[in-house]
This record gives sequence, structure tokens and C-alpha cells, in this order.
Amino acid sequence: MSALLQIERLTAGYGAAPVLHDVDLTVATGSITAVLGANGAGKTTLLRALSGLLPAARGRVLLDGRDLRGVRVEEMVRRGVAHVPEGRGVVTELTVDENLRLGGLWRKDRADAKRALDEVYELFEPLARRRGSPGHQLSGGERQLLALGRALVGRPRLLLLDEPSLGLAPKITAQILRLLRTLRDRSGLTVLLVEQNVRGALAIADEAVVLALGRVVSRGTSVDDELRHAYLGF
Amino acid sequence: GGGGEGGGGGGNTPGVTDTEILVGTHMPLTGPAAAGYSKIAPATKAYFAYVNANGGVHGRSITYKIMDDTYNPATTQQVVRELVLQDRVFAILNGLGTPTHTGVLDFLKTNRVPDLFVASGSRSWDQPDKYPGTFGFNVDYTVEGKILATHVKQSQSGRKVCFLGQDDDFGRDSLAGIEKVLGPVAAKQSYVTSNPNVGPQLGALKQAGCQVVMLATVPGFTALTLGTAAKIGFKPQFVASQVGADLTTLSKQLGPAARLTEGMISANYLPLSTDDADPWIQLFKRVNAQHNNNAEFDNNIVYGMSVGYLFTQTLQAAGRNLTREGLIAAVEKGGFQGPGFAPLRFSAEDHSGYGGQRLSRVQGGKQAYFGTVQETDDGDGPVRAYAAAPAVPPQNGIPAAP
Amino acid sequence: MSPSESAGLTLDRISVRFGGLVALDGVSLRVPPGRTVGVIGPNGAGKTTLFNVVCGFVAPTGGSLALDGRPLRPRPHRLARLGISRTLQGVGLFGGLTVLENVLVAVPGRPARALAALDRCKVGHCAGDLPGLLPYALRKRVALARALVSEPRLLLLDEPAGGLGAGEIDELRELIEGLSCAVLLVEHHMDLVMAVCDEILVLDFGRPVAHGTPAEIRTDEAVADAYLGAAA
Amino acid sequence: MSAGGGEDARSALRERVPPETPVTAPPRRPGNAWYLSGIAGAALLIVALTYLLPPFRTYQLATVGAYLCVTAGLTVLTGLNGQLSLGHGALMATGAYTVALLQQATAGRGPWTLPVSVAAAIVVTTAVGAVVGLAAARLRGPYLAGLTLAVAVVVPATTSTFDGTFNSDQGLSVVLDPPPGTIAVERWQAWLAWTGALVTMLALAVLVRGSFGLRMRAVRDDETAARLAGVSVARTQVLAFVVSAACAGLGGALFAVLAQSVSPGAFPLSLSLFLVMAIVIGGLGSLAGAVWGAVLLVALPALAHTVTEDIEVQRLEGNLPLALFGITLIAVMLAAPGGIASLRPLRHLRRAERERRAMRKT
Amino acid sequence: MDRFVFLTFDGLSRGAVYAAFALALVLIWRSTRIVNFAQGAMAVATAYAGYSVSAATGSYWLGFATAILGGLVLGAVTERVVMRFVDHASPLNGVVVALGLVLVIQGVLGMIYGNEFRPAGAPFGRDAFTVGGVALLSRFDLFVFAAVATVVGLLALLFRRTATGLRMRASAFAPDVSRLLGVNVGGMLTLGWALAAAVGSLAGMLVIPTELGLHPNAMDVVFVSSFTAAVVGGLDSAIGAVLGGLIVGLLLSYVSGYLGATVAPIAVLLLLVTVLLGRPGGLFSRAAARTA
Ligand SMILES: Nc1ncnc2c1ncn2[C@@H]1O[C@H](COP(=O)(O)OP(=O)(O)OP(=O)(O)O)[C@@H](O)[C@H]1O
Ligand SMILES: Nc1ncnc2c1ncn2[C@@H]1O[C@H](COP(=O)(O)OP(=O)(O)OP(=O)(O)O)[C@@H](O)[C@H]1O
Ligand SMILES: [Mg+2]
Ligand SMILES: [Mg+2]
Repeated sequence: MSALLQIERLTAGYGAAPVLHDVDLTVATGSITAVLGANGAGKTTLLRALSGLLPAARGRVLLDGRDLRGVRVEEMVRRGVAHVPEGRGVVTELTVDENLRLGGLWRKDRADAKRALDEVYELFEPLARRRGSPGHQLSGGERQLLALGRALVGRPRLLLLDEPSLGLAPKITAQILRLLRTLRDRSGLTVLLVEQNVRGALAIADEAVVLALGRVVSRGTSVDDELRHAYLGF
Repeated sequence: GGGGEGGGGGGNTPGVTDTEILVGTHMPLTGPAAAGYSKIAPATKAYFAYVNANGGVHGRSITYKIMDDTYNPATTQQVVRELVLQDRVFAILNGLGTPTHTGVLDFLKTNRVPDLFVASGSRSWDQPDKYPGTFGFNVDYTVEGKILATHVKQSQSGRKVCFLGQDDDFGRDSLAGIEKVLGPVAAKQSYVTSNPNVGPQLGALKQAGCQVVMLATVPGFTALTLGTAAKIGFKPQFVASQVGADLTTLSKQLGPAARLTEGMISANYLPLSTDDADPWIQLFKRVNAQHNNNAEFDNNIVYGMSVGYLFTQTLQAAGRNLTREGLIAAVEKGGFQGPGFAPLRFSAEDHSGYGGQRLSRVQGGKQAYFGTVQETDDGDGPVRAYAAAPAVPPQNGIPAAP
Repeated sequence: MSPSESAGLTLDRISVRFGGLVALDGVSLRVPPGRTVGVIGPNGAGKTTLFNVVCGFVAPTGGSLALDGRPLRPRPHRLARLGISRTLQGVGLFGGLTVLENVLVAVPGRPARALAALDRCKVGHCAGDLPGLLPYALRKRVALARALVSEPRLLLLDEPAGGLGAGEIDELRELIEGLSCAVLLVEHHMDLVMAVCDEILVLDFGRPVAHGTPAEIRTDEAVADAYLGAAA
Repeated sequence: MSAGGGEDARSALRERVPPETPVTAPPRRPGNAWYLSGIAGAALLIVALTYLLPPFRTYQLATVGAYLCVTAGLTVLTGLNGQLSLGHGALMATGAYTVALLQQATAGRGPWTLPVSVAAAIVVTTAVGAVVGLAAARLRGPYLAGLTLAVAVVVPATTSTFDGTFNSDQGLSVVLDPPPGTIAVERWQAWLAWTGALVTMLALAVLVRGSFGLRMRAVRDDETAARLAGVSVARTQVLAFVVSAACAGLGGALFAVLAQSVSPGAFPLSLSLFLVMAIVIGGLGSLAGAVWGAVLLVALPALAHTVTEDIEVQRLEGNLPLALFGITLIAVMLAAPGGIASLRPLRHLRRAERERRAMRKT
Repeated sequence: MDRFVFLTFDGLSRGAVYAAFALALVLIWRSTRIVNFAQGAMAVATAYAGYSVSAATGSYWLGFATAILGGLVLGAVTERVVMRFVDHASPLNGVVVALGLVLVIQGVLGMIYGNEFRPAGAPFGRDAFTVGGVALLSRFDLFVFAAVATVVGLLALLFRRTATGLRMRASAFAPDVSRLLGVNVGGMLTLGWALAAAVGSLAGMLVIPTELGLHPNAMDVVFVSSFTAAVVGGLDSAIGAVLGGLIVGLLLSYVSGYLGATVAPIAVLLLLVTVLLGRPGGLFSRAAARTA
């Protein structure tokens, strides 16, 4: 398996003090990587640095072997990267349908964008019921679904998910985790999955990375018990 | 007075040195009210530059400090205080506007600053007991109303006369003058400057069947009135106050519709800017070319230069030993003759300024005087002809010391 | 009704419609003093709307509310006086106020109480910070402290475990178990719900589909089908 | 003009960026005693200045004092409570006209009339502010701006509709007793204005520090959470409006006293807009910013005029200072988005320290 | 009755002009969430440019085109050079910068053209058609109505039907999220400003001939009335802007006609209070957002 994403000595943060220190990470194409860590470990910061929302102070990020430095945020989706940010990012003044369409606007293949949209409605039935409603009417979970669905409309190659299970009913959480696995298997989707629901994440992940105080403290196919206690609290 | 001594008033008259007299004014140079008016003070200043270039007055040159008050009375307060307290001007000259200048009357009185030739036709300036240092310049609105109404009474008798005026002292005083002569008008309407739509008002006048409409309007609203009346097919005889009847300004604003001014009757007390035969106009055009960047010549410039001329006259009359009291005494002594052909009646009891006007009519795209000069007071006195011959400018264009 | 029967919060056949959408459909529930009642259900089932009705953000289109047997016409800013407080789904902190001030808003002029509440939720050390700079888990605790500081008789918790790690959820469980007031808990984290609740109401499409002890709910097929899915 | 909403989307990415911390709300705030000594110091400074400065500068100082009453109240309303008012000029006019009318009615009855008139001006303006505030409490963002804008525009209409009382455009003159003893007029005016200003500052500082200030900021940050914390949003907003109206009434009254006249032209829409500019450029929500704002309101136009005074070209007079004034506003806003009060180097240090502490905690 | 008919038509033709400018305000609000207080001054600036071209070439329409194009350019430049660098952490910062721009524009125009009125040409006659002695509408009024209707139609098309409209709205509400979704937010803002300024210029070309004339402050009063109109209608709705404009125009006309011009601003205030107390987001506001 080739590496889709290579992170080399990435240092980033807000203001003077960095949050991430020298993070090294390689993500193979068609794999699911769970990014774990206590609150404030820097998981969200890592995803933001990857999608370009937060400029890196040092180090570099390669996608398909090409340096992402200087690539603008809006350019990233065209390279196949979709970021579902922490706290969902639903545009509450737009309707559900408009939010979803927004996810596929950049695509040239309009027909496929339309098809992807329909697929999302099929997949997430609560959204289909609320097509015309403005985002601010939705319940917490419905918003989460909308954010996820919107990312899928763009048919990304790399999906950066920040706590997708937040506020979702167990049944839907399971459905989504299954979906990620299916997409990985069928279309070679690569996922970076930040989750507090460690059990669920580990169940589908090919690899797990544990962050603590902005540093990678462990990576591999599983998380050993010691780390579990130290950083994940169970 | 010691003619030989150099110092003005013993050297402690504010704003006066051996070589300079500092005077200030407040004018709207910017903002919505600036249109037209913003040209007055520069014209006055240009005339002073002309005087200075020709040796000044009693060896002193005149410095004219123009402050922009945007027609906001609060700003007028600031700038006049700056002129008086900080710059220590000798006098305030030709401060413009009724609401703006009213606010500084008390301050100027307390500080004993001569407040000459206020640029507005309000009657407030003529209160020698209350404001001994304040003098008007313009014909007051009531006097003007009486003169215009008298003409209407004579030449348009039997026709239905109506009134449209600005909703302030201008409109009110003007209407008062008109009604002194004509009795109650058939219909009256008012407008506010903040609402540039006079459609409803003119619609009402049209419906009332008005045949003569007397206007107490500023230039912008005169133009608007003419345009709107044409729009709704309303064609009365318009009789406009001098304030809003400058043909150059109106034509410019009306553009292609300038022909709507045809036949409009108005009145004035200064030569018309378009009257090239008038020696004063010739003088002022020369000054305008030399010292005013050849600004577009209109009645505002004539006005500004006339103020400058009058002020120079009063300085000459006040003598070499210039004091504030001396200046006021000189103005009250009166007897000035200049570009204005109406009587300038300054005395210890009268601080009002010009007291008469001559009627004008727009004909063939030109504004021209007709009839004789009329004079009256703002009370119940009659409107009479004023017979004195107009003055001619002195050879060098600068008034001589009496 | 005897006083003991009517004590606490009573919801009687509450219905809420938003235009054509039925968010709540005849929901009845009683929360006696000291009891912990869980409300679960799929996303969009109406759980938060139920809270909104109790708090007065949403006027029910049908049914009635009572507190201690007296009819209740809730208005959000007067809830504290009735002994009810609530956390919001998400965090809902004042970004421009420090942590201490955030809590002080609920008990003006009594910093000692505010600090005590912060300490109780283990965030006393952040009192001077702006909440925006704190990790999510700490912010949620501040929100909890603000709800607890008025010492409510009834506490409404809307997804208090959302975004928390396993260890933090354990601490939250201990905290809830230690409360003496009645609690109405909306939560998708089943371990927590099952552990702390005395009884559970399950909503689906605004309708109550099950009501019972955790043990009963766990084995209810309708619940498994609508909400828990295969993951349970 | 608040961007209508987008809360979810915005908070998703920006929640961690704290909004500009109101300067009046540092974590550890000084006590009332500190304020009192601060005010006493300021009073001494003002008295000293009135003896050191030439009369015109003293008059400008007095004007700053009168403006300060208004900007301080407005910054509390807009900065701390989040309500934008474009109508404060009209509230000033209310106070000014009240003083003018009462002074005319009580002319010659003795020196006690002025404090009574000023007090009455505050009361009347407060009442007007309560009415506007009641309507304003339901409105947000541009809708509130629109309503208050309409209030600002109503002043000249009112004075000419009821010109029997208000005397239309020409306005009223304010009858005043001469200053006691041999005190120069300008000095006396400065003392009066700054008495008002310092009392306002003290009152607002105490108010802002107390639980009312907390409630206002809570309402500004999150209305839903505020209501759940027991804060009545509507009442807080109306109260904030009333407080700031009272300040505007006092400011307007002092304005009338300084100018010795009132007229609608002195309270145009642009005055209301300039007041908002002043508090934003000074530093929104901060009383120090209100001081900066009041100073700028007086100094900046004068400065722009002075700088361009010697350039004598047709059409530039008036226009050049205007453009210069505008450019300065833009430049300051771009260079110091948090306003001048946020520029103090101390502030940055303090914030950095707090951030560092926040991070160490985790 | 004649009077009523006359006032109605007078109000409608006035209202159409307010509607035109209110549309520009709505456009920029929808695409940037900013109430552009400089909109009026920008429109005046482009009207002067159009005036210069008309005066030089003698063609009204060349000047008209210059003004509209000038609007596009001025809007884009304003966004690129100034607004982009404004820190929008406080929404008032943008307002203050816009007010600063007003002063700069008015100062510069005054320097170039002087603070005097200049004639603003109109492409069609302004003499009203009269029916039974009552003046109704002029050809220019009809031109204004047609232009307003066209703009409303195009705006509805832009925002409802096109992907660009969706992008513009999304960028206004949530710039960061929109960037994550591949939207060129900077470009959308520039486009929004450019379009809004162009519509503003169009409105200026329609308004100024009915006003006192071309002057650096020519749009000050119109801005206030139009902003009121947009607020009455609901700032998010183009139809609302038009309806608001017509309502304000009619109200001003009736009040001036029956009660006197001085009362008009008071009537406008009462209108605003009445409408906003009933519908705090204007007549065409959508349902209030869910709060909890
Ligand atoms: N905008 C910001 N400004 C300053 N510090 C920040 C900002 N955002 C995050 N931080 C700090 O950076 C650190 C890492 O935050 P991050 O959001 O990446 O954590 P996380 O692992 O995603 O935690 P959580 O589980 O709470 O989401 C925290 O200490 C946080 O306080
Ligand atoms: N103010 C409102 N206007 C319109 N629809 C609303 C409103 N409030 C809630 N809804 C709808 O009512 C339904 C119930 O919403 P509610 O927030 O109560 O769900 P919930 O059970 O809390 O879901 P979640 O677990 O996702 O938070 C949802 O479909 C939601 O979109
Ligand atoms: Mg995170
Ligand atoms: Mg919910």
C-alpha cells in the first residue's frame, strides 16, 4: 500500500506557543487511522493543520508525495481532501439541501454530484425528511449527519473526521462506522478519524495513533493497555 | 487718533498688527448645504487678496480665515471659538446661516467681537440693543416678501397667489412679508430640506388652482420645484426669493431643463453676474481672474466680493488706529455706497443691512432687472421707490478712506 | 392527588408541532424529587424539544405541565427561581466572560458559591480563564457548574457526555450519582444512561415508544430496533 | 451590524478564538476605592489643565467632557450589551432641549436652576430612552440599527412640527447665569462638563463591575444561555438602553450649556454615526476607549483642518480635511481593530500570560 | 379623490427609486452580511464618472454604462483594497470603515467637482402622463419600474437558481466552512461587493435625476429612506426591499400631502416601530431561528 499522506515533523499552534510538536505520521491509501488522545491533546489542531485552516509553523505535509505548503484551503477539496470540522460547521441559514449541494459545488461532474447527493439522502434518512428546512432548525444529531453527508457529496479520497459520533444515536454511529469501512473497501477511501468513542473507532481502524500534549506517543495496529490507561482513561 | 502711530489700538486689539488684520468666518464648505455657498468666502478672500496686492488698508493686509462648519450649529460653536479664542481674530465677517450664526451671537457679544454682515436674511441680526456688535447684510426676508408681493399685487392683480416655502425662519419671515401686502395667500405649502420630493406640495398647489406661486426656497429646491411643476403639468408664474433665484446655479442644476426658469421673477440688490456692462461686474471678474483661479463666475461670487468691498470700506472708515469699538462706530456711522444699489442703512438704531431690492425677470435665458429699486421696512411701512443713483467703483477698485 | 404523588415535575400529554412536523406527540412523564430519569431516542426524536418545553423556549401545542401539582408556565429566566436548571446540548458558555464570571451570572454577587460549584466540577483552577481557550471537556464541566450553582431541585442535562472521553464519562457518572436533586438526562452514551438512571423514557418521532427501568429498556425490542441498532 | 447568525458554522471553527476581551472586564478588577481615587486624580488633572491651557483648548476640553458622557454610555450599551444605537444624537437632543426649555422657564431665579434643569434633562431622556429601549429590545443587528436611525432623523421633524415649543431650525438659546466670582467662562464650562463626565464614568464603572455588567455581557454573548442562567434578556436590554440614554441626556444637557444654544442642526444623523465611530475606534466596550473616542471626536476634525490649513487651493478647503479625516478613521481601524484602548502593550502581555496558563492546564 | 390618486402615483414613483437602492443594500447584505453605509457615496462617485462621460460624449447611455461599470470596479476595488483587511471580529469595524469611506469619497468628489449641484440627465422625459388632469407617471418613472423589476428578477435568479448565488450566501454566513468546501470565499466577497456597487450605481442613476441634482452628498437622504425600506421589507428579501421601498414612498407622499412635510420622518419612525414590533425581522423575514 502506498502512502497517501505523509506528515513530517509538523509543528503548529495558535499564537506563539505550538500545540503540535514534531508530529510524524504516514497514512496509507485506503486505510482508516484512528487519532486518539485526551481532551486538548491536539487532535483537532492536527486536522486543522492538515486541511490548511491552520498554517504549519514548521515541518511539512505531503499528499500523494506533493507538498501542501501554500495550497489554499479551498484548493484542498479539489485534491480530494474533505474535512468535517469539530462542531459540525453547518451553515445554519441555508437549508439542508443547500448545505448538501454546497459540498459538491466544486465538482465538474455535475451529474455525479447529483448522484452523490441522492445517495446521501438515501443513506441518512433524517436528512431526506428535512430537505427544505433551514439548518438552524435541526437537532444536534441531524446537524452532525448533515456535516458528514456534505463531505460525502464531494466523494473525497481523504476524509478528516473530527468526532463524527458526537451527538449521534448509537444506531447511527454504528451505521456510519460501517459506512466508512465499506467506502474504504469499495473505493479506497482513506480516513483520519478523531474519536472519543475509542472502542468504536478501534473496531474499524487499521491503525491507531495516540496523541498526548501535541506529540505522537504511540502508533500501531492497536493501543496497549498502559497507554490506554495513561491517555485514554480506560 | 494719532495718525502717526503704527499700533492698532495701542497694540492690544486682537487680530490687528501693524501689518495685518485677521478676520474669520464660518461657512458650509462641505456637506449638503454647501452647494453655492461654498463659493462665497473664497470670493471674499480673493477680493482681500486684491486689496492686499494693492497695498492693503492703512498699510495692513487682510487675512481671511475660513472655517468649514458644514452648516452644523454645533460645529459653528467650535470653529467660532477657535477663531476668537485661539486665533484671536479681529472680527467675524459674513458668518453664514440663521441657525448656525444664531448660536454664536451671545458668545461673540460676551467677547466683544464685531460680528459684521451676517450672511442670512433673518431679522435676528438687527437687534442693536441686545447685540450691539452684530450687523446684517442681506435684505431681510420680510422686506423681500413685501417687495415681491407688491409687484405681484400690481402686475398680477386678481390672480390666485400661493406660497411654497422652507419650513424655517426663511419661509416664515418671507410669508409674513407677503401677507402684509397681499393678505392671506390662497394656499401655502412648506418643505423640509431632508425630503427632496416636493411632488405632494406642488400637487396641492396645482389642485388649489394657483396662478402665481411665490417661493421662499433655497436654490436646490427652486430647481426641484420648477422641475416637479413641469412634470405634473403645472405652469404658474413663479416669483422666487433672491436666496434661491441665482440663474447660473439654477441652470446648472436643471441642465437641459434650464428653460423652465423662463419668466421667473425675482429680486436682488447686487449687480447680476451676467451683466457684463456693469462696471462692478467688470471689476469683480478681473479680481476673480487674478485671485480666485478664475472660478466659475456667478452671483455667489458677486455676493462674496461685495461683502469684501463693504468690509474694506468699513476698515477705511475706522481709520488707521483700528479698534473693535472704532470699527463698530464706523459701521454705525453708515453712508456706504458700493456694488449694491439698494440703500445700506446702518445706524446706531439699525443694524439690518440692505433695505431694498430691484425686480428681475428671466427672459431669453438671461436674468435682467426691470423697474425701479424698491425699498421698505420689515414692519407695516409702505414699499417705495428708491431713487439714488448707483455708485461706480473707484478707479483702482478699492474704496478710499473717507 | 396526595402531595407525594404530585411532587416534582409532571408532563401531561405534551405535544409540539413545528408547522407540519410533529416534534412531540402526547408525551407524559413524571420526575419525582431525587429521581434520575433518562430520555433517549434517535436523532430528531424530540428530546431537546422536550427540554425546551419544560424551560419555556417552546410553547407546547397541546398538553400541560405541572410542578409540585401546580400548573407550570415556564419562562426561561425564571426557572432558577423554581429550582430548575439546565445545560445546553453543546456548551453554551459566554465567550467574553471568564469561567468564574460564567458561573457568577447565575448567582450574582456570590463568588464563593460560584467557586465552590467550579471546584465541585473540578474546574476551580480555571476560574480566571476565558472558556474559549479550554479543552472541550473542561468547558462542559464549566457549563455543568453553572447549572449546579443555583442548587436546583431538578436538573436537565442535554447530552452531558457528548465529546467526552471514557475517563471523563466515568467522572461525570460519579458526579451525577452524587447529586441529590432530580435529574432529567438526555444522552446517547448508553453506558452512562443505563448506569445512572432510575427509569428511562424512549422517544421516536416524538412519540413515547417505551418507558421502564434500564433493564427493561435494554431488552426492549422496539428500542433496539429504533435506537440502539446492532451495536447495543 | 451583526452578521445575522451562522452560529453553528462559525463556532465550529472559531469558538476557540475568544472575542475581544472587554477591557472593563479583566479577570481581577480593581475595587471601588481604586475607582474613587482614579476619579479624584482625574478631577485634579482637569482642574490643573483648566489653569494651564489657553481658553480655546479649555473649551475643547469641556467639549470632550460632554462627549465623554455620551460615548461612555454608548460603549456600555453597544460594547457590553451588544445593542447598536444609531440614535444617540436624538437622545442628546432630548437632554439639550430639556435644559434649554427649563432654563428659559426659570431664568433669573438663581444659580440652583442649572443643576435642576440638568437633572430634569437626565430624567426626561431616561424616559425617552425607556420607550426606545422597549422597542429596541426585540430587535437585533441591522433592524435595531434601522429603528434607531429613524429615531435620529426625527429630531428636526419634531422641532418644526412643534415649532411653538422648539422654534424649528433656529432652535432655542440657553439662558445661563454667569460663572460665580471671577472664574473664566471656559474654565467654568470645563468644570461643569467634567463633573458630569467623571460622575458618569464612576457610575458606569461601578455598574459595569457589578452584577448588572455581568448580565449585560452574558446577554451579549449568548442570549439562550443567559436566560437559562436566570437573566431576563429583555429587561437587561431595556435597562442598558435606559442607562445609556441617561448618559446621553446628561451629555446633551452639557452640550447645551457649553453652546448656550440648541438647534436641530446640532444633532444631525452624522452626530449619531460619529458617536458610534468614536466608541469603536476608541475600543468597543471599554470606558478607556470611550475617553479616547471623546478625545478623537474633538481633536481629529480640528487636526485634519490644521494640517491642511496652509494648502490654499480652490475646492480643497473643507474637502481635504474631510478626506483626511476619513482616511485616518480607516487607517486606525485597520491598524487597531480592537480600538485604540486595546493598543496598550500591557494588555498584550496580560493576555499572553492568560493564554499560557490556559494551555498549561491541559 | 384626485388628490389621493395623485399622491399615490407620486408615492409609487418615489418608492420605486427607494426600492432600487434598497435592492443594492439587500444584495450586499446577503452576500457579505454587511450593511454598507458607503453604498450611497459609492453610487454618487460612479454617477459623477457617468456625468463626466456623458458631458464629454454627449451620450446619456455611454455615461450610464460608465456608471454601472464604474460601480463594478469600485465595488471590487473597495473589497480588495480596504474591506478585505478589516478585522470582522466585531461587526462594527466594517461599519466604521464604511463610514470612513463615505468621508473620503465625499471629500475627493468635492475636490474634483466642487460642492455644487450638477445636472443629472435622464434618458426619458420626466413629464407625467396625465389622466383627467391628474398627473400619473412619467416615462422616466416607467423606466425606473422596469429597471427595478429587472434587478429583482436577476437577483432572484442569482440567489435561488445559480451555484454562484449559493456560494455567495455560504461565504457570507460561514467563510471558513465555505473554504473547506472549496468555495473561493475571497472571490465571492469581491463579486458580492462588485455586484452590489453596480446595482447601487444603477440606483444612483435612477435616483439622482429625481433629486436636487448631482452633489457629493446627493445620496445621504436616499440612503436613510432606502435603508428604512430595506429594514421594513426584511434585509434578506429582494421582494421585501421593493415592497418596503414602495411603502416608504407612499407613506412619505401621503403624509407630506395630507399632514405636511415636516411630519414625514415621524411617520416613518412610526411605520418602522409598527412593522418591527410585529415582525422584528421585517415583513419578509423567515421564521425566527431556533434558540436552544
Ligand atoms: N484558537 C485557539 N487559540 C489558542 N489555543 C487553542 C486554540 N484552539 C485550541 N487551543 C489549545 O490547543 C490545545 C489543543 O487543542 P485541540 O482542540 O487540538 O485538542 P483536541 O485534542 O481536539 O481536544 P478535544 O478532545 O477537546 O477536542 C488545547 O490546549 C487548546 O486549549
Ligand atoms: N424551532 C424548530 N423549528 C422547526 N423544527 C424544529 C424546531 N426545533 C426542533 N425542530 C425539529 O424537531 C425535531 C426534534 O428536535 P430535537 O432537537 O428535539 O431532537 P433531539 O431528540 O434532541 O435530537 P438529537 O439527539 O439529534 O439532539 C427535529 O427534527 C428538529 O429538526
Ligand atoms: Mg477536538
Ligand atoms: Mg437534542
